Amino acid sequence: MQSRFTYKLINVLTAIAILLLVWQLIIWIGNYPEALLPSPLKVGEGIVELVRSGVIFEHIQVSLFRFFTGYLAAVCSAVLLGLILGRTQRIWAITDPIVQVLRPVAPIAWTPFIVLWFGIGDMPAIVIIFIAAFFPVLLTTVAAVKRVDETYLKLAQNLEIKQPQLMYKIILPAAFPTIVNGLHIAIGTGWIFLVAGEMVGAQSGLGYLIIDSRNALDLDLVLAGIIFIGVLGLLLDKSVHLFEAWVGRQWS
Amino acid sequence: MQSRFTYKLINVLTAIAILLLVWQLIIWIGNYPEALLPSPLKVGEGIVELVRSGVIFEHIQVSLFRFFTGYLAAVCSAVLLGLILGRTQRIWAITDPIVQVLRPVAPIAWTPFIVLWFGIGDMPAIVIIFIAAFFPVLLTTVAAVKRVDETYLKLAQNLEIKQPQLMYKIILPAAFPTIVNGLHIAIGTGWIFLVAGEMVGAQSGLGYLIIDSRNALDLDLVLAGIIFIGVLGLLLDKSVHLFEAWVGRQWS
Amino acid sequence: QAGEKSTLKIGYLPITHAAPLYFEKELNGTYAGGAEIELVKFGSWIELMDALNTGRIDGASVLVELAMKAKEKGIDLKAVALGHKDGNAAVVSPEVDSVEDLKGTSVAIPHTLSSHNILMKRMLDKGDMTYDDVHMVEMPPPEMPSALATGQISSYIVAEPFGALGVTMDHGKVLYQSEELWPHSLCCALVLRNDLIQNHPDLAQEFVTGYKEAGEAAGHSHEESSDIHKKYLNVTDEALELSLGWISYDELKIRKEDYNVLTENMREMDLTEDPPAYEDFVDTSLLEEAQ
Amino acid sequence: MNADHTEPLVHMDDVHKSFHKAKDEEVVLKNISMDVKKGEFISILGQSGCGKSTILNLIGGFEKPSQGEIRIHGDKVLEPGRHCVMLFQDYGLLPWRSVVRNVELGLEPLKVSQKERRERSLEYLKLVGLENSYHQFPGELSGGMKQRVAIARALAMKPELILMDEPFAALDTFNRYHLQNELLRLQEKEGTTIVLVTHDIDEAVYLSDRLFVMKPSPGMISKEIVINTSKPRDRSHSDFQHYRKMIFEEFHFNQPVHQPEFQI
Amino acid sequence: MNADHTEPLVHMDDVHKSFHKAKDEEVVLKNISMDVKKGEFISILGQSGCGKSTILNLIGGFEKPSQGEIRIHGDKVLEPGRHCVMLFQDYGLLPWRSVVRNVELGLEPLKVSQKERRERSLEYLKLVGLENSYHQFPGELSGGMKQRVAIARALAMKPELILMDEPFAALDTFNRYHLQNELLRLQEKEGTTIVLVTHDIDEAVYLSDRLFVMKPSPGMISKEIVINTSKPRDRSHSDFQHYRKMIFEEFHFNQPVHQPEFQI
Ligand SMILES: Nc1ncnc2c1ncn2[C@@H]1O[C@H](COP(=O)(O)OP(=O)(O)OP(=O)(O)O)[C@@H](O)[C@H]1O
Ligand SMILES: Nc1ncnc2c1ncn2[C@@H]1O[C@H](COP(=O)(O)OP(=O)(O)OP(=O)(O)O)[C@@H](O)[C@H]1O
Ligand SMILES: [Mg+2]
Ligand SMILES: [Mg+2]
Repeated sequence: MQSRFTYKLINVLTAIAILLLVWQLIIWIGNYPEALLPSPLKVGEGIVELVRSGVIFEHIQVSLFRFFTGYLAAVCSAVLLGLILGRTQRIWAITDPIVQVLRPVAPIAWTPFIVLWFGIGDMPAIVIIFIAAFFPVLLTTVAAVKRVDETYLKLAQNLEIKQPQLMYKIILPAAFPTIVNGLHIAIGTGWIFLVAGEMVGAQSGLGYLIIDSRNALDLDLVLAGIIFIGVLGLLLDKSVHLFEAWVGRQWS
Repeated sequence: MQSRFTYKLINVLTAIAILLLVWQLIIWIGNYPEALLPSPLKVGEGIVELVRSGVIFEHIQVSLFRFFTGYLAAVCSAVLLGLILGRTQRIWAITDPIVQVLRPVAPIAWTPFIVLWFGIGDMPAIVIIFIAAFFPVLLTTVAAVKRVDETYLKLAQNLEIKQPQLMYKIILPAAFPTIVNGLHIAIGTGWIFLVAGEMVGAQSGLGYLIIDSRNALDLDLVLAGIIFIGVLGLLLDKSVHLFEAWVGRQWS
Repeated sequence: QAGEKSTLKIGYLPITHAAPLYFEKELNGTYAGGAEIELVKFGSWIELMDALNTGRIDGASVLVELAMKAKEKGIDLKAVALGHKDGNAAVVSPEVDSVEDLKGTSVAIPHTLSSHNILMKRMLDKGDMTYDDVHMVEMPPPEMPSALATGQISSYIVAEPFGALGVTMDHGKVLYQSEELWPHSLCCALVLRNDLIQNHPDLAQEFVTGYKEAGEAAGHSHEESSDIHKKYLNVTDEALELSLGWISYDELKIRKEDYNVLTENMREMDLTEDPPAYEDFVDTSLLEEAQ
Repeated sequence: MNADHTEPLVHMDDVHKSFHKAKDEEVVLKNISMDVKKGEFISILGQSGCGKSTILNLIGGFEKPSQGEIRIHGDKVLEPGRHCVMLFQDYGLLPWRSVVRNVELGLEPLKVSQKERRERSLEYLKLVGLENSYHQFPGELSGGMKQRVAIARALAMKPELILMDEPFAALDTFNRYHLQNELLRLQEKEGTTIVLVTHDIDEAVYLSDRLFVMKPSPGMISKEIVINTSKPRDRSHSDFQHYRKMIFEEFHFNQPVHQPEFQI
Repeated sequence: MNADHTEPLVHMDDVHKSFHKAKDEEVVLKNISMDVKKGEFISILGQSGCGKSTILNLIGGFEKPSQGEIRIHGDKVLEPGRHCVMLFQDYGLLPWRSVVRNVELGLEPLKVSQKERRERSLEYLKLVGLENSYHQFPGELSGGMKQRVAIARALAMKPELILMDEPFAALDTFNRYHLQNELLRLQEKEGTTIVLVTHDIDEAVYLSDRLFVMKPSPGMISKEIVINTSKPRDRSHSDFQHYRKMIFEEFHFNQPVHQPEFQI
């Protein structure tokens, strides 16, 4: 255990070292002005300043709040809808084309309408994250429900397990590992759209930090924001991953 | 065959009808002014006009060109890199943290640097689509290579099949179905970022159409653009799906 | 002296404030050595500035504050002329009758680094309020009319034609014109990269000369000019007319006293720490040469 | 056939079954008639694809016959029900429920208290020798243990009939022998009627009171063999060999075949 | 043991094998010694988990012994090679290659022309009775046919030794009997040495010249049985029964067990 952790730590440190080196090399070779491509040192200073002043924690807090609100709303509604649609052949056959056409549309294309219906501030970010997370969860849930092992359904018939027991005793748990997989995908896509979501009328959050710093040509803060988004995204991903592994172990 | 097609057609038509009805109902109930939420009729006129004048075909052509350039570049590099990284434990252990931190960062957060290195016009769109498509393909390829059935590797050892044959006779084909799955995911994520990619100095394309119409408050054209993006996204998805099914059948 | 230049890439946003640019393109698009103006349309200021800062375009019609910020950060830009004079209306929802009515509501500007921010602050001053009394949001200009219409904001100040659009859509009215809040305000400016001015002085001169003439043409409202406007902006005649009534393109020189008021305001509002001096940033010589 | 006067529990009368495949109808079962008496252990023996599972699905009510009818206790079989429990080849255990909760699943539709359910489940787990593993999850069990849980669940429901689809096919010979012995012991104790499908000749001979040999395309019953030897049987006894030989002959297995007679 | 003077093809000398598990070393094989002579058919019989596959992996060079050594033709086994082909339980066919291209795979590392490769592959496909399916893909074949392709591929490589890991476990009894007969015919024809791992007592008795019975935890050879009956054998002949009985006794299977003696 100890040694696996050390091994990982060494890898991560090597990764960081390589990244910093490449970055600095690009600056030296390309001879880019500091204003257009800040050096690692400058970005480091930026990060320290953000942390020291505590500003970053506010941004992170707001972003996480928006993210989880949108994400959880998406997960709940998509799973619920998916369970129903996965079991009703005909309705899904009609819903499917709608979903398929709406899915490839970037959430940012919807902003005029999001502002119209949901206003400004927290809501556009939440709605955009919702949209981004909704479709992967819906589609995996429907697929999971459709793919529930025939044996379980036959078993339920045989034991005369009827709805609603059938749903929560058999179908939901049987589909759950696949659904969790969908949750995993959704956390990634949702987080990616955080920046886009916080472009519309937000006055705080990591996405706002990036946009605002970009306007002020503080590219060091842009990169600092990117780093925070990356690391937080990684942590979110890892936690779902642990959850997924745990579910996998439970279901074996 | 005939009847399955009719069945599908009926479903799609029902889907469209429901969508239009809901849309029109929202307008009636919400009493939104035409300028803020155009009616289906208005959008229909917009679509007809776009098609009649032929403008839309130019936009589609440009967008598809950008999309495929970015997508194919991403696929080629990610598959190649993935095959190598999937087989080299140590290097992947170091690359993995880098990839994991870069992945959750929205491609649009990178725009200042994309403009710095790649300029404006076609390139930002291509690069953003590249970034969006690169990571899913890379990660699935690495996972696919790592998960290649032990039996195939033992077989290769047994028959004394060495590199590079091992790679193209055994590992690539064995990993291929999973890789195709990654290609499928990537086509979705890549297409979603088309709009974002065409915000940076592009003078044509579907994303440009949406942004420009939005700036001109032509929300009917925004919706028309959304419809075109959705339908094309659906078609792209379906073609990869067919390809995937074909691969699945070949490998059975 | 660098080699010949075949295209002059100038960035803009489709707003009335950029009118002299597209009039110039329409009236006289080619200059010395066959250099052609290529107008590059952007979706938002942020992408336009990225392109300008990295030298992907040679110049742009841009919010002067953004260009100042870039200059402050070491990008060698020169503001050579204004985009327009006046023409930023403070639009409020119909039920707002005085500045005091804005208390506790949301007000929108496109950007902190914009004249609209300063105008908004000055408007609040008129009602003895500060930004603490309202909820200030930055939002993309095209979203503002609908946000006003649905009551999410009660006022906005932004580049034209979005103000006029808000008014003509019957969801807003004008509370103040910019000259009532800030006489001789500076807003959008024609900014060129200094390397263009240094390496292609003749081209730059011809371009600015054409720009000045185009400005004069843009101001005259007759059918031909309205056609040009409508080629670049998608607005109704009504909104265009209203918009052009508020704006003028005659006197495009950036005057030192106006610039100093701007820097003073920006400093006061903490928008900048070390604004570029007039002499470093503004280059009126090209415009004067055109006289 | 020493209980001819009792009414049969299962009665299949000239049952046909065909499936739609592409555009054709594929006849899978033809002229299947059989009676199963209460308390009997019946085996159906045949090679892969000859329609064995389909017969079980028909008796269990999971499929409807294309022609003919199936009656249990004189009532026409219309849908699956608790009176007739199917044991699936992959055991049909829910991996997210512990062993005892899997057994309880069969009792949950009944109106009994949580406590009684638990007691009855533990009782049947004890019967199959798994009283100490009740809190484990199916994923932690070997194949043999999983099959025991499935058997316990079926028995706890006290069905009139248990249908088994190649229940021991995935086990190794050693585990299989043990479970076959267990099954016989349990059947004797509970008096359940069992219809078992298998392709293992020894298994069929070892377990059944009566066995039906099937031949494929379309699936038909080619021979019915009544096994009169008393149970438990000795696998190496000459009586046992007699029945094995009889079935081998039915399948022409006695002379080693040097050229394949048919494409496998 | 009628050829004691010849040098053994495979020589395992007091081999131990242990695996790291969590923090412990788990001893999987202990004191394994065996010789295999050229042309012999050897079976290793034992229950699941007793280390049968591990023995094959050691002989094939896929694993290294923790102690002791294995020699083939007197050379220490260091890595897998073409002289000794393993037949995997899931057949090890590449699903993206047609049948004939799968067989060719074994010949590709050789310096022979494309044409010769194809000819030799077809020849061996004919030998296993699949000459008409050469263009099909593994996914279109039944389990028995897949196993034949794997056998054809192995034979086409003309190895000195073929290792088979429960090759027929996934087939139904009827297919299994046919393939067992085929395998005997082919072995006789090609004179290949075969080491086969199985948990099926009948299979071991039917096929082998000599068989090793293993017992588990840790895996050890508990008995070596030489089968002298001439091949082909009659499964219902008394000689056959004699060996079956002998093995049953080794495993205490003769008296039906009424209480499980050990937890499965
Ligand atoms: N639901 C179905 N739809 C179409 N064909 C079916 C269906 N179920 C079974 N069949 C076909 O019926 C035939 C008999 O199938 P069945 O599963 O009953 O055989 P089996 O004897 O149980 O074989 P095995 O030993 O492999 O389980 C097969 O050819 C199969 O393809
Ligand atoms: N690579 C490995 N790492 C750790 N343990 C292993 C490994 N390979 C086998 N084992 C362990 O060694 C023991 C014997 O395994 P092996 O596969 O040889 O048994 P087997 O007799 O072939 O069983 P089966 O009949 O189920 O195939 C098992 O307990 C298994 O868990
Ligand atoms: Mg079956
Ligand atoms: Mg094994």
